[in-house]
Amino acid sequence: MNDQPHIQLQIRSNPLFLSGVRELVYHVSHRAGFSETCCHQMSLAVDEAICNVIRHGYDRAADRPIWISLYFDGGLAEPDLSGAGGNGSAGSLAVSGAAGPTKAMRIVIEDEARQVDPATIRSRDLDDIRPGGLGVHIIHEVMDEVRYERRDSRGMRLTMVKQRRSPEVCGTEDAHG
Amino acid sequence: MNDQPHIQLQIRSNPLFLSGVRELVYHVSHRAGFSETCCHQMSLAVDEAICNVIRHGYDRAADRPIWISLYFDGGLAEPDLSGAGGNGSAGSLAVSGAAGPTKAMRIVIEDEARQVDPATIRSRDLDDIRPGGLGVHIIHEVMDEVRYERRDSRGMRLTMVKQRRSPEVCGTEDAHG
Amino acid sequence: MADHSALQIGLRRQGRAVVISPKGDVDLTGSPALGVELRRAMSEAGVKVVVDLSGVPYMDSSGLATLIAAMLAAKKSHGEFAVCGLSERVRTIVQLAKLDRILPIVASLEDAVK
Amino acid sequence: MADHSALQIGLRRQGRAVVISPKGDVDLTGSPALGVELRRAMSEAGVKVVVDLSGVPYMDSSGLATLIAAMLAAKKSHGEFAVCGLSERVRTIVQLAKLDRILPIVASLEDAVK
Ligand SMILES: Nc1ncnc2c1ncn2[C@@H]1O[C@H](COP(=O)(O)OP(=O)(O)O)[C@@H](O)[C@H]1O
Ligand SMILES: Nc1ncnc2c1ncn2[C@@H]1O[C@H](COP(=O)(O)OP(=O)(O)O)[C@@H](O)[C@H]1O
Repeated sequence: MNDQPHIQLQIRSNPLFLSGVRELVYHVSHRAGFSETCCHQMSLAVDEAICNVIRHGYDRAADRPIWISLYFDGGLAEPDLSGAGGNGSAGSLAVSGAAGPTKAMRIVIEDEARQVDPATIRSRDLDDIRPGGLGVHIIHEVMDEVRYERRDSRGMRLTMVKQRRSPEVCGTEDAHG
Repeated sequence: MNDQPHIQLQIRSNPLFLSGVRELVYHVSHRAGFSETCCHQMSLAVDEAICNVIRHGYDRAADRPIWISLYFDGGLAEPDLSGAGGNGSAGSLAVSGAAGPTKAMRIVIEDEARQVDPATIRSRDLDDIRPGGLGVHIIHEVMDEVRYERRDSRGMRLTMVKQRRSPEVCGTEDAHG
Repeated sequence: MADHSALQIGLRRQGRAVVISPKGDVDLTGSPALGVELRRAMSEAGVKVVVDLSGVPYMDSSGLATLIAAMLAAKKSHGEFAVCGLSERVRTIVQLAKLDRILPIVASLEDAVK
Repeated sequence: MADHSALQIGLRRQGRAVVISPKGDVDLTGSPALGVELRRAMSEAGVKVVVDLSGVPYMDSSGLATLIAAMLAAKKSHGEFAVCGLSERVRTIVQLAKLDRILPIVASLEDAVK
């Protein structure tokens, strides 16, 4: 486990930022080799988790901090940039970016909101048809691991993991130069 | 001037992250009320600036830090979330998100790379037709203000500002409630 | 790149139906406006309210909650309600929430306004 | 949402032309591969090399540099080179770099392979 995230994002708890964060998560996970479906699922899980921090943690205040950290466990391909800049020199084919060694993506969402018992953050019975109460269920459905915990100082931490299944190498698998 | 950024992003200098950062910038600026063209321009400028940090600052090393801070000068709309969660209660129309009070977007890109004389970071004569040497020109073309400087400790800082012109309020301008 | 502007909501009559066509992402910022339009349309007696989601590339659970609220309100007032035009991506989240057999989803707008 | 997967590069012959069709964003991660394909295609004498950009939603200056390098190489070897299929967004960046009158841009693929 590598404890420096590859990407760390701090936003304020304004729902206007949701779409940007979703797209960031979608695109970086795609470049790390996850299938389109998995990328959509991860961006959905992040959206649901941030919505919950805004609504339940911060009572809809729009200016409180939320941290999102992305870890590519197993590492990440480093595209071969030789030949970029187009100065005509020979260069090998860049790693397509879809074929990274990434084994799993770990997404950690932290806040400074009120601390709650992690056991109270749970999905309801879906047979009871009513609005609301779907976010935590969706998060559990799409992610392989989901863990809520109190942070040492204040606030909560949500850790979500999605494994990259090997046949899901998407895009081209070009020969390397 | 408000010195806490609305969004702060730390990435490693891996070009695989470029697309995610572009999309983040595109979407948050769109929600802040910039026109589609302006959002494309800002995401392009950020792409070019990060490419330059990777290529010139870090000599294509893929694991060095780059910080991107986004400031919405003048503030940002706070969508009215009442009624969200769909519990059937009355709620006023949410601010469409396109009509924020944002006056300008300020984008700051920082690195820990070698420090260079800001005067050496400049566009070349475009009449001389050759590959390369276009990034800094593009950045100056699309942004209203561009300033390179040495950071106090180490590395460089690029500050770019884009004004939001008033007739460019895009999307709907629905009445509130 | 798809247009990810803030939600715009179209509204039109088609026969006995009121067709509500959100355009954009139905997330926490867009769902409240959709809820308002739905409640407004449903307050009129005798109409069938149809939500055409063909302009919605993305929806999260706040959008689902809004649709469920509308469905329950329609049941209560003996009104009619239908949803159509789901993209693959929106269909997936409906399925994740196990709502695919609960929401009145019809295959096409033509079927919906019938 | 458009597909923003890593760059895929199609290649086909059409008469005397070799048509190179990148699909995806031509940025710093994709440009090197495009450059390799361009140089490979141009190494063959007598062909016209056409880059069809209709599958490219986004390009940055590394992509422009790759196209300029190909244009200059074609000039040097008295080969033929053309670019077509620019989206609005790609056209804008070509204009920003003041390359719209310098790159051999043709209106359509049909014109390009003529
Ligand atoms: N970040 C959070 N902080 C505190 N409580 C939370 C958080 N996320 C979820 N919860 C709790 O879990 C419950 C279920 O959440 P969810 O499934 O998203 O449905 P809803 O938000 O509609 O109630 C919430 O009602 C809330 O009590
Ligand atoms: N982040 C940076 N750090 C150091 N030097 C830079 C940086 N960005 C640009 N430069 C300098 O400015 C010059 C012009 O950059 P640019 O217009 O992007 O063209 P190119 O990168 O193709 O040379 C570069 O050649 C480099 O010397």
